[in-house]
Amino acid sequence: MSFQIPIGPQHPALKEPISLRMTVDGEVITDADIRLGYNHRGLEKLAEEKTWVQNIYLTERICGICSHSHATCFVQGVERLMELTPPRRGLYIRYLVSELERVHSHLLWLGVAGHEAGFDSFFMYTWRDREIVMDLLEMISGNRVHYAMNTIGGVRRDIDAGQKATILEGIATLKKRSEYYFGIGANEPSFVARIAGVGLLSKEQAIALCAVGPVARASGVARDVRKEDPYAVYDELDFEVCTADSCDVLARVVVRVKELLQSYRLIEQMVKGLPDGDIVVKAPRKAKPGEALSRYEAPRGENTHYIKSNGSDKPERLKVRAPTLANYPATVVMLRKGFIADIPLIFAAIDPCICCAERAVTLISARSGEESIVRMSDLRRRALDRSKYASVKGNAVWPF
Amino acid sequence: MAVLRTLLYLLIYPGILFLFVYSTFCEWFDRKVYARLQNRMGPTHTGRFGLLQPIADFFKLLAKEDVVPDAADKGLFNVLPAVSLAVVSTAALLLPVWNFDLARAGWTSFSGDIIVMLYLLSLPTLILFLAAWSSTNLFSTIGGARVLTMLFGYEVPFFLAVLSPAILANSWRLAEISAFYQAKPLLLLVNLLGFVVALIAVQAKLERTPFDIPDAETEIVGGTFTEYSGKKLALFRLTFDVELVVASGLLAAVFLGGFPGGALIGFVHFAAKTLFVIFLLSLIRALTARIRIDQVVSFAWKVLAPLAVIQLLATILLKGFLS
Amino acid sequence: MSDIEIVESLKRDLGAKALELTNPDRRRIFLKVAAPELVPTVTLLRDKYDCAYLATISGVDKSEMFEVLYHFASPAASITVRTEVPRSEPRIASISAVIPGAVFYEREIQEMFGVAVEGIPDGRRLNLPDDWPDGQYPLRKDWKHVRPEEVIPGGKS
Amino acid sequence: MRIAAFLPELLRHLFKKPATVDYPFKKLEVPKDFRGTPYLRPELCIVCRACERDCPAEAIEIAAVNEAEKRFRMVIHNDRCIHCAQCVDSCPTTPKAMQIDSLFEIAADDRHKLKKDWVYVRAVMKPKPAAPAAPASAEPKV
Repeated sequence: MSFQIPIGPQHPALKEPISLRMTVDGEVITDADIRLGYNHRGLEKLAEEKTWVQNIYLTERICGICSHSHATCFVQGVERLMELTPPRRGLYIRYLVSELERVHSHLLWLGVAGHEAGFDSFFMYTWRDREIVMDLLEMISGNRVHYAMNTIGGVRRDIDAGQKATILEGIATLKKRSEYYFGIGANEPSFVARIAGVGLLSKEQAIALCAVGPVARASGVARDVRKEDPYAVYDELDFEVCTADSCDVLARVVVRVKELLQSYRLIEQMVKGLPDGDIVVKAPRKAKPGEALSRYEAPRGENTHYIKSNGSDKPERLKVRAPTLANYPATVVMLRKGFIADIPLIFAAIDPCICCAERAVTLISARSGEESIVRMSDLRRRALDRSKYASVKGNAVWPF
Repeated sequence: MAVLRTLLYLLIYPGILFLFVYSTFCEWFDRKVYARLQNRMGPTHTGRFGLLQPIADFFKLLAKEDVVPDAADKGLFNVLPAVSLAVVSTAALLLPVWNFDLARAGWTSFSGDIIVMLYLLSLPTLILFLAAWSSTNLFSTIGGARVLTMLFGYEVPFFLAVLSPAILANSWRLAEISAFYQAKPLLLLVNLLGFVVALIAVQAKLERTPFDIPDAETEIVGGTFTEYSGKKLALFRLTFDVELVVASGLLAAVFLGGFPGGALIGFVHFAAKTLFVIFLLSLIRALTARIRIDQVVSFAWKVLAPLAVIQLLATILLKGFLS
Repeated sequence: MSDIEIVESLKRDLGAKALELTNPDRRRIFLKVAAPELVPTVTLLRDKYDCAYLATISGVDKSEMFEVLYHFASPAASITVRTEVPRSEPRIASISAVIPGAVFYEREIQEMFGVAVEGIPDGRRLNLPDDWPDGQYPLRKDWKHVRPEEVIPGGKS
Repeated sequence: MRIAAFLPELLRHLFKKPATVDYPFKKLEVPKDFRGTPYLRPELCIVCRACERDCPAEAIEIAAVNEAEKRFRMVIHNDRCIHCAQCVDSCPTTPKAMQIDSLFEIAADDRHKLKKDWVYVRAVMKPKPAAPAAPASAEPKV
């Protein structure tokens, strides 16, 4: 018996709206299709109407988890266009925050992977310890999610000696905890049974489908912008590109945990080698006409921003490529021949971050199995009809 | 007088009211232990230590809108939650904590009541499957198929594991089995392997991690309960709570030496032993990830069933040796 | 390979086909080819320059022409291939036979700029809704979004 | 592979204090540099409109009430504010006329309640020229 099940746009396994259409035969997936557009905000068009300064905050809001990544990628490009060289202390703080963000994102992902596999204790403990790095970020930047550290020509906030000590202390704890969680993740039989051999993506497929980030590295493709195209401070620092060869979800866990440990090394080096000096240089309001291609290794893979300037205080064109989009074609391949139970794990293994929009809803009629596209207006009308039939309860009143 | 007594028995103690209170308390205990194992708080604010939280949840669900899908088989869909609650409550009446009098076999304690109990504990699983199937949702349908697939996995090891102590005690009556082990507590150790098998099977029966496959929310939304809401969902949740009490009571009666000492002390034994079993179940829940349906079946047949058979063989050999 | 070596090598390989070849920044090479030369150039880049990884495809509206940029990256450098198609007849060949991962970006270019990608295996819309009117291409410069008057629901009006 | 690999860690925490905070009843401290809600110190504002120009969310609106009296009205639309504190960075006066507080429980049931406005007379710039718009960290004053 073959039938289609809709995963999303609203589904407990998905934190953001996306529609995965699975054709399944019993418990086995035979085909998968991805539909995007539920979260599209027209950001590239909007960026053309905003000034360079305003766009820092706009790009920061492309994603909540890797907010610093997009803003940094954008600012790098704009600094190239304006021919600015930020002071070295500013750069160190900027990339210190970006490594802390990688730590927070990977720990978050580790917890989510546990939750998708029904391993809630693992989820609770990794997220508890993720609070350490969240607190560090909060201490440095003032806020937990949108750090707003970047400005054109440097960073906005300095760090002092006390904060440096706190960061080193927190990182030491996290290092111990990460190694412990790696031991748990690799040893708990029920968890390993769920992630080993699931969601295979061969090296050839990963290269052909242009996969990026931990997904590519877990398939043995050593693709890391920090090494390939070392921007700013990364050619002065010592770290390794982590890869794994088993090409499954387990490999993606391994790669991410190894990257965590590399990030701790990077953070220690940056904090200990933090140069003195200014943190920012003054930036002009306008950029010269020209174009820049900015690449940045976000926690999920490579961010690419193409920025074109026409000489005014606004960009002519800003093209944003988030890593998740690059990994979708690979996801479809990974999902095929898997089990229904593997869908959340495989999909979560690319660490999806969904940003796109659609104003139509697909309904599948339970009786006939026919699909119908319902427009938003129809849906609203149906909801109104429904509320008419429902017994009148009056306006909800807060009981207390 | 007899009628009044029976009514009291059915409605107050150990009937509906007591079961409701005790099973919600057990849910609270389970949730609190689970939360503490995860370094969380668990229920805190409703009642002292959040003791009333499960009751509050129950009444909250009762007050919610009750949606019946157009495509559902309405008769079955509506009636099944009540049936399942009735079935597990009936099973609860058979526990040897309120009918420990060996001499007088009544309608709640008779030879063969352990078989009836096992039968009544299997019924909710079938009811869940029917409920899932009658709601005609895709996710429910998958959940229902998973319920049945899993049933074929854990049911046989569970039966074998529970029956081997009965064979050793040479009785099919729960009260007599308990009394046998109360007389010879050392023999309980023989059944340790069976206890472990039964514990894991009960975990699967109650659909708790690592066997919460039929209602795995990250995979198939609500699974069997996707279309259930309001009162019906409340009844299903209560069913699971009561089933938790009954299953842990059964394990305590068979493997942990029952509840000696009359109505009062027996009840203390009952509370302590069921909570111990529930603690173990919570621990299993916190320790593992959810496994896949194919892994459940292969685990049940490749590990659990052989272990149960070994237990059975050991029991039979020991019995021959003892006589 | 250093940037200069890549540029020299590309000059040798492409000859007159390379309409413009610049190296504005460290590890950034911009190459311009005519639209019909696109697929052979991409094949060359993939096979000889290790550019199997396509970062993205961006489009720019230059009023008379649409500029389509293919951002490739190899471990040595990021090579951007740019090509132009006339606004009056916007069509371009699909490179998805050479780079299978390009389909999503081609779908995006197709719906956002209205550049028809010929030979695309999956030509559905990517981001835009199903009831989006045909012939509306939001990233073209002449497509203007009029921001509606802000209406705050509830409360005093 | 170990069976029950997580067991020691779980049992160790069984009787420990939970890591979570009983939020509405107990609160964690807000960090020093927290970016809360922006507010205006009208006696310092020279109406240079730098904040209005740089605000990414267009949440600041300055309008002249009476040009002759140099009387202005500033509205901060906190329902649009994204709390980036760029207005504080852009503000050229010393001390800064734009400030942020460290309140975080700012939800309201009506967006109108979030809008704050000030009507004030434009301040005269001090003879000493204002400090450059260096985005140094601004200390929030509560």
